[in-house]
Amino acid sequence: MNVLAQDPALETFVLNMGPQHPATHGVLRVKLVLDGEYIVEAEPVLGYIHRMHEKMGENRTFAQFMPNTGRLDYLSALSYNHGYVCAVERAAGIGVPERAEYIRCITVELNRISSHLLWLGAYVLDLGGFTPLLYAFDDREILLDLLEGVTGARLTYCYFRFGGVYNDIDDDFVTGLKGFVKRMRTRLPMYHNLVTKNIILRKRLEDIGFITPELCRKYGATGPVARGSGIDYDVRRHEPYSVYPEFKFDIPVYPKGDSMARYLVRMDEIEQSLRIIEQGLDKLPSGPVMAEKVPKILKPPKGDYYHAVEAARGAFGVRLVSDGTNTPYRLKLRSPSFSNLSLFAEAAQGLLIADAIALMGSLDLVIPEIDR
Amino acid sequence: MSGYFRDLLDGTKSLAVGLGITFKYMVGPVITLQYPHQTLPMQPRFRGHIDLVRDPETGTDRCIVCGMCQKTCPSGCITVAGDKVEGVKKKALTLYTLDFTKCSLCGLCVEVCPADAITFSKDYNLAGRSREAYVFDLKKRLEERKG
Amino acid sequence: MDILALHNSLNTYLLLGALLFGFGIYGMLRNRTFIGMLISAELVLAGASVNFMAFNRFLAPDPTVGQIFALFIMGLAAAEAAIALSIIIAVYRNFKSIDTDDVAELEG
Amino acid sequence: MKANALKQAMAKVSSAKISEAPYAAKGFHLEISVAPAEVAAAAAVLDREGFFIEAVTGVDWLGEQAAAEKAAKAAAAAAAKKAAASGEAAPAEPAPAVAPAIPAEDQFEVVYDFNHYEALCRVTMRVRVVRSTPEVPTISEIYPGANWHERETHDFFGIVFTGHPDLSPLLLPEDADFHPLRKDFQA
Amino acid sequence: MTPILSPQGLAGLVFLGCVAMTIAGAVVATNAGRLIRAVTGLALCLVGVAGIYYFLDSPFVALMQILIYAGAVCVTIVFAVMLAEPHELKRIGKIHALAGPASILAAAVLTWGLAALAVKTAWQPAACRANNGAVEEVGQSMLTTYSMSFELISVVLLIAIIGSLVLARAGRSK
Amino acid sequence: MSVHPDVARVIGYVVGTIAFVALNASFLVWLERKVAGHIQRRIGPKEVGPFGIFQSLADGIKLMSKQLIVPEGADGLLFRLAPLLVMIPAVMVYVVIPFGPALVARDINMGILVIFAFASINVLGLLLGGWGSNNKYAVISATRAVSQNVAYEIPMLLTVVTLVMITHTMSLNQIVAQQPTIKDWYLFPWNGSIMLPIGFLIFFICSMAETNRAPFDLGEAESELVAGFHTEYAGMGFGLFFLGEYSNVFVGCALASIMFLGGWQCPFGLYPGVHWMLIKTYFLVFVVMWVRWTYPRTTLYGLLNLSWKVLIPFALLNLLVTAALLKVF
Amino acid sequence: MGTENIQSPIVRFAALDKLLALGRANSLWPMTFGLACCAIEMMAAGASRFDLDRFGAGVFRPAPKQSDVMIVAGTISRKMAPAIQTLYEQMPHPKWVIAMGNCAISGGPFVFEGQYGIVEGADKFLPVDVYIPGCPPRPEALIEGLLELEEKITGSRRWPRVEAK
Repeated sequence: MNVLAQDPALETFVLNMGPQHPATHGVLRVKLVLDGEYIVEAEPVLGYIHRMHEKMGENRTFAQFMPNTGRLDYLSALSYNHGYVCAVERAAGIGVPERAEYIRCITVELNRISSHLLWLGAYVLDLGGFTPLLYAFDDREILLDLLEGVTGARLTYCYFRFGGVYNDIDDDFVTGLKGFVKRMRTRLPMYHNLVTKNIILRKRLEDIGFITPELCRKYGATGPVARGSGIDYDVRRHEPYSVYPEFKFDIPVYPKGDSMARYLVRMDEIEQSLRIIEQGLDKLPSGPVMAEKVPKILKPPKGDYYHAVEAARGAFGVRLVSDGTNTPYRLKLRSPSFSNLSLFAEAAQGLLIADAIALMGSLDLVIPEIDR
Repeated sequence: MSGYFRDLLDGTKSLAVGLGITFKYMVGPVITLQYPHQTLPMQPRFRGHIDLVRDPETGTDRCIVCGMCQKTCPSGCITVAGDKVEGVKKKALTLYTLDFTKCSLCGLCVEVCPADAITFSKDYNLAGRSREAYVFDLKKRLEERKG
Repeated sequence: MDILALHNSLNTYLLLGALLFGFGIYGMLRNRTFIGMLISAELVLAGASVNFMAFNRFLAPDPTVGQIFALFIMGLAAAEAAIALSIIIAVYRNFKSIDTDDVAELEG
Repeated sequence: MKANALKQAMAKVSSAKISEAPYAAKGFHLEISVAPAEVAAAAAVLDREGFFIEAVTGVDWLGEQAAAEKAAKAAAAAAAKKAAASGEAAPAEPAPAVAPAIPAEDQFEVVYDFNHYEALCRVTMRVRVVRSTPEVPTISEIYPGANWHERETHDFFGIVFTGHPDLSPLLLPEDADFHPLRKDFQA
Repeated sequence: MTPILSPQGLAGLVFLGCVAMTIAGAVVATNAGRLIRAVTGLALCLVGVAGIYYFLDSPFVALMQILIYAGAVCVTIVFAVMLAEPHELKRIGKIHALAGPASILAAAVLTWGLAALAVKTAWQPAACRANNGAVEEVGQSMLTTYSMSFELISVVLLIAIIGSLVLARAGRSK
Repeated sequence: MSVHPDVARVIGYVVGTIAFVALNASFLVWLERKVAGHIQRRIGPKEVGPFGIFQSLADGIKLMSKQLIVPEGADGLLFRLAPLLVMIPAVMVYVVIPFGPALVARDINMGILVIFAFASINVLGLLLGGWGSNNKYAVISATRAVSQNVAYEIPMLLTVVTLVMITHTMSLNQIVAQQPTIKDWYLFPWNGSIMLPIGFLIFFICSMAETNRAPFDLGEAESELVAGFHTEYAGMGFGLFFLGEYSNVFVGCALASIMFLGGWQCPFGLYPGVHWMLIKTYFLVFVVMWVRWTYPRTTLYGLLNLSWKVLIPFALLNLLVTAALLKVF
Repeated sequence: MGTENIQSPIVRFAALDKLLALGRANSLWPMTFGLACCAIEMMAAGASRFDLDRFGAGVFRPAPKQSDVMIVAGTISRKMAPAIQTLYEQMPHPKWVIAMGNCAISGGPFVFEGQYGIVEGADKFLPVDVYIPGCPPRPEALIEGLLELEEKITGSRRWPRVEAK
């Protein structure tokens, strides 16, 4: 009808979401170009919590970098601990006793549950429901108490060591964990009744925020985001490490690619993690939790090494370039949320603000891990 | 059309179920720990800031001033100083400061200590009005704890 | 004059109606934007309604007539507002202005 | 095998050198080194083979030249010493086979990590550029996900990805003009 | 003089308040620099008019006035202001030097004429009233005597709705 | 000078109504926090006074003593006017609510209409507040609030019209008088139309949506729009919006209990009075809170879908069925 | 610190001041504002087990205009600092700042020679009232910090002191 009216630039306005905004889970900023409430263009702006992890990796020893890995993604710190120690162990050729590997897997899965629980709560909070967040925190507190009993910290663990774990688990932990698994089995149906089946939530998630497998591949999305698009990719199964081959567990995959699919993937993962924990407790061998011969000062041979683990948000990779000294020459941390967020701009086009928030929440972002 | 009514019915049912769940919790007990009135016992492995261990035999610290903790600390928050004491093999500790505001509670110092002279304290509820209050003189703290 | 008993006199209402009408005319002449003119038109209608209601109260043999007229005027005003506003929006879309003169200039 | 298929497909890219890496020790299966000019072509091959992009990053090899020269000198000195000790005349050809090639200038290395959703095949692609004019063509048109990775690499190393739509700082402040992961960076 | 602190006095006071509100609203509506303020003035004026209707023994019309004018028409106009003028800072343009005084003059003449007419005329009240003008009667006659106009009004409204939908939609690309 | 008793009564009602609105709203705030707390298995306000009952008082004192900021570029007049435009109608509607047989400030025979008329001004307040703040979030939120209000006014009025058809009166006190015991409540299908329970449901949902309560609190969706139309309001400006919201919730529930649950009448015919009115209303208010703390928020299109595809058809059906039944019987 | 710019009230009675202080101290609405790890512990403190709402401090407001206390929970990067400053300036007086966690106090573990990205402590650009050390501090410590702030506002402590064993 009219050229002017069809030019979107004339009817749009820019809305700045963040850097302090309740939906961005921290300090992400998203520049939205809106036409009414429809998003014409979304541009995430990063770097508000850039903490120089990679620089710090270059000027401290291998062991001294451990605490940093717990602060990359503070919600599943142990996965990142795990990825880092695995990479260094691969580089330095350190073996790990089996008991330690089991403990690692158990605690990592426990940490994954706590991360997914927090995501569940925060996601429903994004969608306007406050109560499920606090129910999720209930469960999480029990879990944090368990982990605190082992690792001494509630959130930013620094528990793994090259060649093992810091200290052994005790019977209290085992009985507590069994109780927790039992409790979670009754709580999960409650979450499904309260949240998943809720018509309001279903209307907000179903058929909203599609991500195609091709989009995942082009942007390198991993973890629940990829699995919610029907990509059967999980580092634990695909590229087995630690003692994961010993466990029977399923990789939940939902082919639809909408927000609901990603939601269901994570809910199912909680269940699978419970299975792994149970099996781990059953199979837990006795023995030492530290390898005997771990050199005090690590000097991996020259070259570069890569190790990836399945963190709560996707594949976390560590690329370690060693020059033969006791500090890494270059330490690249490949964080899953970085790739997962990068597809947001394309996936959010044409959505309403409210739907974009449902989409962003379903990516499960932890900003410090993106900004590193 | 039947889909419309099924949706309506299912939706209403799901809403009622949700209300039922929250009502059950509402009449149930609260789980709040009323902090200043009630407290949690800290777990044995809880990591507060580090503290010097008192040697039950000598009644003083066990530190041998080897400086390992200072060297190992990723954030450089430990400063140790000691004097050579005649006759005894180990050095005597004169100063042990911990800048807790830089600490990341990684526990590397405790792990590396050859003399088991430091341990985690159970101070979990620190809060104060100045930043300097958290640069601890651990030797002094040890002495104060005696009294 | 009893200032507190003004509400019992027909003239008060008629004067008020005339005043509102006058304000409406003034606003229509003075304003250059569509919306401003629409607002003034509403004032004119309000002035007319006040007159209707006043006559209805003081003079009419059937006191429902004026009320019904006032209600009809409201209905018309609402319809008018809706139409006028959609025209304004359409004009704005096309000419990026709600200024009456601008439209005239752009029309050619 | 995905690795073999990739090797064959990569044959079209003339400068690509593919070698297999010991997976258990290194954590990746294939190493490809490619000339800067053919990065996009190599990425297109990977794209056709269905790989997804994991990460792009850089490594600053500052001082490599000096180290290599030193090593070469040491090797030469050792050879000379050996020659002197054996009493024979110094060999006419200067470079012994073991001596590393001395790069003409210090270099940046851009490392691309690719992976495959179905097959277990991690691919590390390396590109080397000189430090003075660090320019690599972008692959963000082939892999839009590389956009941010390249921006980040530009932030940290100052490597310019030619053809990139927007190289403004991603993680660093908007007005940042420093490249913190360069080895000669001083805050 | 009616004493202020009596029911009649209080009513008179409230009436004066309504008149003041109406006039103040009208002044704001026609003279405000910003459209949004003009709408606010209009809303104020119309609520004042509603009060006046109340004094004219017609609470029903008064309430409908508030419901329709303040609640619907004014809100619609505010909406239009928001949609059509995002840069509210731009003031209403200057008018021609003569336009101001001319419009004042024209309006004043009209007002004066009407007022004179109103005051000069000797109005004859009706001898008897058919009914007391309650809501029931209004409803009755609306559906009997005036049913034709009632229908017409509803048709007009329907056309207005459809028309505005068509007009407002036409410009959208999606 | 002697004061005419009517004048004294008017003054008494004005003062009493304002005091009741303020106290009631702050009580509701406290109740909301308590209900929310217990639903979430925590305590809620506890340390300020017994059971934390003075919490709202403390909040009020604090809000009143906060600095007032008019944001840069905002229209100062509108910005200050908007909270009043929300608050004044919210107080005005209390005039016609019958709390007891005689406990009503002005029992005019068009009570329902008065409430709807004044409630409609509320929207204007939100709109002007949002626009006056010169904040994009506030503007988006205000437009949302208005489209929501307009959409839900239709089914709500249709339901009320249906009820008025049954009761033959718009006077709230008379409607209450028609429901002396529990079996006469207009909630039940045997009192005029089989659609009455659905009518109640529609009315209740609409009153939640009209007062911008969760799950319809799109205007204040903090995950999308920070704090919605009152993003820029500090101190008492915000406090007035807050009080206005709670006062509107109370009015909505009071209206529902008057129209469907017999208002101040005792369900069993014993001791009617203000206490029954309060019990019924507070129960409905509690349900509103309970709903708020259970569900996530809808989206704008979900909300409009509900209104246009579910509520309005059912309200129309309600109207037609009731009209037919009234004609037949 | 945070109270120096309040316009002086017209009536200045000691009792009124005290009432004001009590009102303010018991209604400290924090801003929903998390930077990093500590934000999760801040959420935990607001959650059922520790329940900040008992002290009237559970109303996390998303808008700075309506909040009284800014809990700086996490590392402040140089890119974020101006935004934090703006947010602080948008808060109406009286307002307070709590630096939660080591990063907010001094930059914490992220301070090293040659660091280029973070601000070493919130008190470099904000008037911090209460410091809560820890990495991250437990929720109890945050409650303790709020109680400390209340003590600072009212001048006395209404709650028992808890000695860590």
